[in-house]
Amino acid sequence: MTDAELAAVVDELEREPTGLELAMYSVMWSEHCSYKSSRSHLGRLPTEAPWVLVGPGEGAGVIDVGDGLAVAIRIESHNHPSAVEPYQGAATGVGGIIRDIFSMGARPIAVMDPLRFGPLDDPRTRYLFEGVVSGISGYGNAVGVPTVGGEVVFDECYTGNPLVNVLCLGVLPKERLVLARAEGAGNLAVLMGSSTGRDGIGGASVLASAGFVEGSETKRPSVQVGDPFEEKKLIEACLELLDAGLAIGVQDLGAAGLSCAASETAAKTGAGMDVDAARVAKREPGMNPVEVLTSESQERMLAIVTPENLDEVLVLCDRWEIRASVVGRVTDSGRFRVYDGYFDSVGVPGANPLPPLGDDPPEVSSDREPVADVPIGSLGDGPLYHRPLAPPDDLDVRQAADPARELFTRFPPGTDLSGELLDLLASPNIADKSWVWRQYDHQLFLNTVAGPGGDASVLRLKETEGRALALSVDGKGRFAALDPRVGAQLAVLEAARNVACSGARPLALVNCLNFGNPEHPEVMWQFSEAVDGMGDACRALGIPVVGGNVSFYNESHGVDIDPTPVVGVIGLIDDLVSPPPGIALREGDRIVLLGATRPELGGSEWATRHGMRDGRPPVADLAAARLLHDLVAGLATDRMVGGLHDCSDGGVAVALAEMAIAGGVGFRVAVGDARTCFSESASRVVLSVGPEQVNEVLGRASSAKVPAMVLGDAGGSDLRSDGAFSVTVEAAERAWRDAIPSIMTATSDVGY
Amino acid sequence: MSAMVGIVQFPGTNCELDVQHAVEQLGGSAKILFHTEHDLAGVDAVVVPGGFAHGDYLRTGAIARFSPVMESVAQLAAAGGPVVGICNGFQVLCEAGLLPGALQKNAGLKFLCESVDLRVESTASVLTSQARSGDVLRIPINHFEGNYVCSPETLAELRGEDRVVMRYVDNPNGSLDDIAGIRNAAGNVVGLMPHPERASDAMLGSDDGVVLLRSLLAAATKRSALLAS
Amino acid sequence: MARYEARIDVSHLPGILDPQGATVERALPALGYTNVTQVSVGKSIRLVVEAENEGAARTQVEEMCHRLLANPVIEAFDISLSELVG
Amino acid sequence: MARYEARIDVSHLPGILDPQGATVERALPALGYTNVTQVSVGKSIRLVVEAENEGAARTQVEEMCHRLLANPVIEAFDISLSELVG
Ligand SMILES: Nc1ncnc2c1ncn2[C@@H]1O[C@H](COP(=O)(O)OP(=O)(O)O)[C@@H](O)[C@H]1O
Ligand SMILES: [Mg+2]
Repeated sequence: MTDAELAAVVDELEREPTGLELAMYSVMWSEHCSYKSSRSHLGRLPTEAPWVLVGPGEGAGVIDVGDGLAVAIRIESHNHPSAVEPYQGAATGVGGIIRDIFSMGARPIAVMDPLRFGPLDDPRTRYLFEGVVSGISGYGNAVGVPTVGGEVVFDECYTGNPLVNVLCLGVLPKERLVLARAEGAGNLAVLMGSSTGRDGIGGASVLASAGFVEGSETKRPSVQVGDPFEEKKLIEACLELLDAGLAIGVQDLGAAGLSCAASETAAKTGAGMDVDAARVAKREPGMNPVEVLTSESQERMLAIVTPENLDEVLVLCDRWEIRASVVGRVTDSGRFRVYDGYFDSVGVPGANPLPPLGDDPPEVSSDREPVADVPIGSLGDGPLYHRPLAPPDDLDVRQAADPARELFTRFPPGTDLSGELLDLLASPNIADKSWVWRQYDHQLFLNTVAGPGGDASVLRLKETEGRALALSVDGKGRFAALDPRVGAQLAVLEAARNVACSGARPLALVNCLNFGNPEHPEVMWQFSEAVDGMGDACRALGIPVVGGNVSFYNESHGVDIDPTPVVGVIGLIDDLVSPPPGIALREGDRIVLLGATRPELGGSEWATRHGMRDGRPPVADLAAARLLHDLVAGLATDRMVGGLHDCSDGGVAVALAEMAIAGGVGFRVAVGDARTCFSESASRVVLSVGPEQVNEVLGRASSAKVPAMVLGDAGGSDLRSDGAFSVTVEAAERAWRDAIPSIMTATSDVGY
Repeated sequence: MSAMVGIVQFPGTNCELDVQHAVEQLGGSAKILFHTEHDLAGVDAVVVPGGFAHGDYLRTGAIARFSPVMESVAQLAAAGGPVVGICNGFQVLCEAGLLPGALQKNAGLKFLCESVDLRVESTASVLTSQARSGDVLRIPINHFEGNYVCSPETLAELRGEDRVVMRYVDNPNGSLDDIAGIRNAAGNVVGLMPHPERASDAMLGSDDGVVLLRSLLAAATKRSALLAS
Repeated sequence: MARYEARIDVSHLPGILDPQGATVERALPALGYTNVTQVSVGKSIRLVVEAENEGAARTQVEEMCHRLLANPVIEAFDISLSELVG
Repeated sequence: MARYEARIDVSHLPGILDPQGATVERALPALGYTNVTQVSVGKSIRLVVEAENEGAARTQVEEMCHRLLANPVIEAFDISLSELVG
């Protein structure tokens, strides 16, 4: 906490804060909890649409998907904890995001995990990659929420600071929607779930709001261990509570623990809240109120219940074998007060309870003076910063480079690019990710019509007549480094394009904004640009932003990561009668490319593999994108194609190769020279079209004003582009499939 | 009245509603049996479904097998009633001693969620009566502990008595003798690691599991008729 | 009544494959440890039991091992007890 | 060169949640064991190492614990060594 912030606290209280008050303000006013550097920018994002039931600012965004059903969605980062302890960091990230979803009354049905690491040739990176994936697998599978898709990117800028983002989606009958609200003086706050330990104390502020120094011992005590079994029971108990109408609201305990959860629920209604630290079940004896109120122990929820319902609530919790105790009471004081020994076990204030077994009697129990007493809104009303913005000094120089020109000199027309293609397919960024997602239960609930491995994941909604959701997560850090505004737009375009490929129309977007140190004006400039770019793209496509998360201080040794806005787009398919076409090429089909190809190699995978990180990112033509998405969604819905695939990393050559591998069939096409083979021009989709449907497809494209070109035909056992490359499907598949497993097994030198 | 399949739910179980959905899609009836229940009233067959009963802590199935409901399941099994354990349910049945052997961590020490090919080896079980021996079914697995082990004597017995119900065509987890599922001597108790309910709808990629679920429904119906007469 | 700390070592029965031990053993040479063999990974359980005397404590812990803490089909166990004073 | 058997006991650092231990502890009363507390579940690793002498063996096992066998962020370890004869 800065001196100015401390002065603001003294102003607010008109006295010096107590130790507990100071601790609460310092976690609640941390960057992580208060968004003090980002709030002034986030207002520029569009958030409204008729189907948005709950926008940003609550536990999760909620949208109406029809048939009486709503969907809750949210994304969060757990970058810093995962850098300290990858398994538990990732595991508790999954646990946290799932709690956000069921606290809204939604049953969590899917997780997605956009991940970023340094290059895999570094042993520490392999250790982090292995640990993070096992953590997501270990927690997600056991808690019973399938991980249906995600993203893995390897780039040197993440070596010291990996990114672990997790998205969760839940469904709920519209009438079960609850907002975490504490209303009605005399109502009780019941703490459910795990006991409160010293783990994670100061976690939010310490880990997420300061630069991460590798191997820093001091951060270790705050490592939290996830308990997916406890969380599974909490999901069932909380949903049953809400179904039975036994709770007015439930709130998860996340960053800043009980101080945040208890004060926030009451602040939203203008009520007050008294909390008794002595009533909180503690894991270790001798914990003081500061530790109790700021602990970030996992798997805890706070339910607001009426005194009449208390017994039934306790019985229900007992049936699910979870601990539950009254720890607070709603008041109309407008204050957040913490006592240490004030309630009896049913929440009657003024009693002098026995301390929990093993604890010494609280020293201040008898005088019943609060150990903290603050205006309830003030904790959540942190400072607001307008930090200085400035583009990086080297931006002009970086943008002036043109890798296309240089690569064209090195690989003039006529060069055999077969080796280049195989090398790209074996790049961990492009290679098969099934080593990752095979470790995730991606099928639970029998909804997964299209799981990981294609463009968007498609989940049917069994509760409806044929509705389905399509989901995709994407981030384009390298493009954003070259132009954060365009990079953010390209991320939105790619996610929306993936969703369109399954025949869905986009409904909403959530974002996770991973940036460096906000005290660097370059980082704040990148942030501001990215917010504007994202806003523009969302407006152009008509997609409201229903939630987000900001993660700053992603840096190591003073070097910031590339700005990495990650987005998740959710789309709706109205009537899913059969699985969407998928990405496989079909023998005998014609191959059609939609969208315009330009020699755009700045920030591309191919250029990066040749050591060129500079240039300009591809153009993000928002209007053209919208036309393409509408056309593609229609073609997919009407089953006009046998297969279709979004064209992104590695360009059209890689997209075609992936389609060939999926279909087990080769192709013969003409895609031009190196610049067009591997260009990453945005807003392109490759189609596999039955010969009898080609004319209609081309006709539809032309009336939609989308450029379309027949590239060639599917068939045979070779991938061939005249004058460019020729490799067997088998060789391509081997390069693509073996890359990650062979790195991960040949070098099982992982250690702590 | 159609036969009723009871599906056991321990804390941590997560496939109970999936099994119920698949059974109901096939026209069967199913209800959830909470682990604290002693009484299987009205149930003609029991499925112990997949998931992570009690978090899989200590050992998979170790704590679950002491649940009150398991006593009744053992009685049903002893009386010849159909009892099928899928994945975590298989692990629970082994711990409970209703099936021999145990399931250890996969040889690769990784959780595996993928479709595998299974060869039907024995049709003398409530789960495979409608399949043909030698049929190859494509059904997803979803486990960390699917690596079947038992003593050499037990293995000899399983082989000698045609009690290996299904084998992996391409062993994914190091399982002894490629075992994916086994049965008791009478054939009314079966455990298997793969999830037939996940292969019960072409929309999800495969309906090869339907023949197994139909076999189970047929066994339940037979038992219900037997009890009625 | 006295209190005893039990430390229970649960290991694989001989002849039962130990996938974790095998994996660790395979990983060691890459880390430069070429002189390590016979790696096995089991469980170590600690608990405190209240009993009349050490004999009673041991009997109970043994029973708990047979019933719950170890699986006799694949595991062996070894118990060491020490009295807690104060 | 001598051969030593190392028995390594890996346990949770104090204050770090042990969900397995807690779950086992909660299950025991239903089995009739109401006198058991402080259950924790850790790992027990055995291996055989060849070394010049006990000191060298211990140094190496300690290093292996730090690097691979235990996770120093959340786990503590305890090594006991005994020389194997013959
Ligand atoms: N971390 C991950 N978890 C789960 N699925 C993943 C993960 N990474 C990649 N995938 C899946 O692999 C497929 C390919 O990923 P990617 O190459 O990022 O797709 P795209 O380029 O179309 O965005 C997708 O279906 C994606 O969901
Ligand atoms: Mg894609």
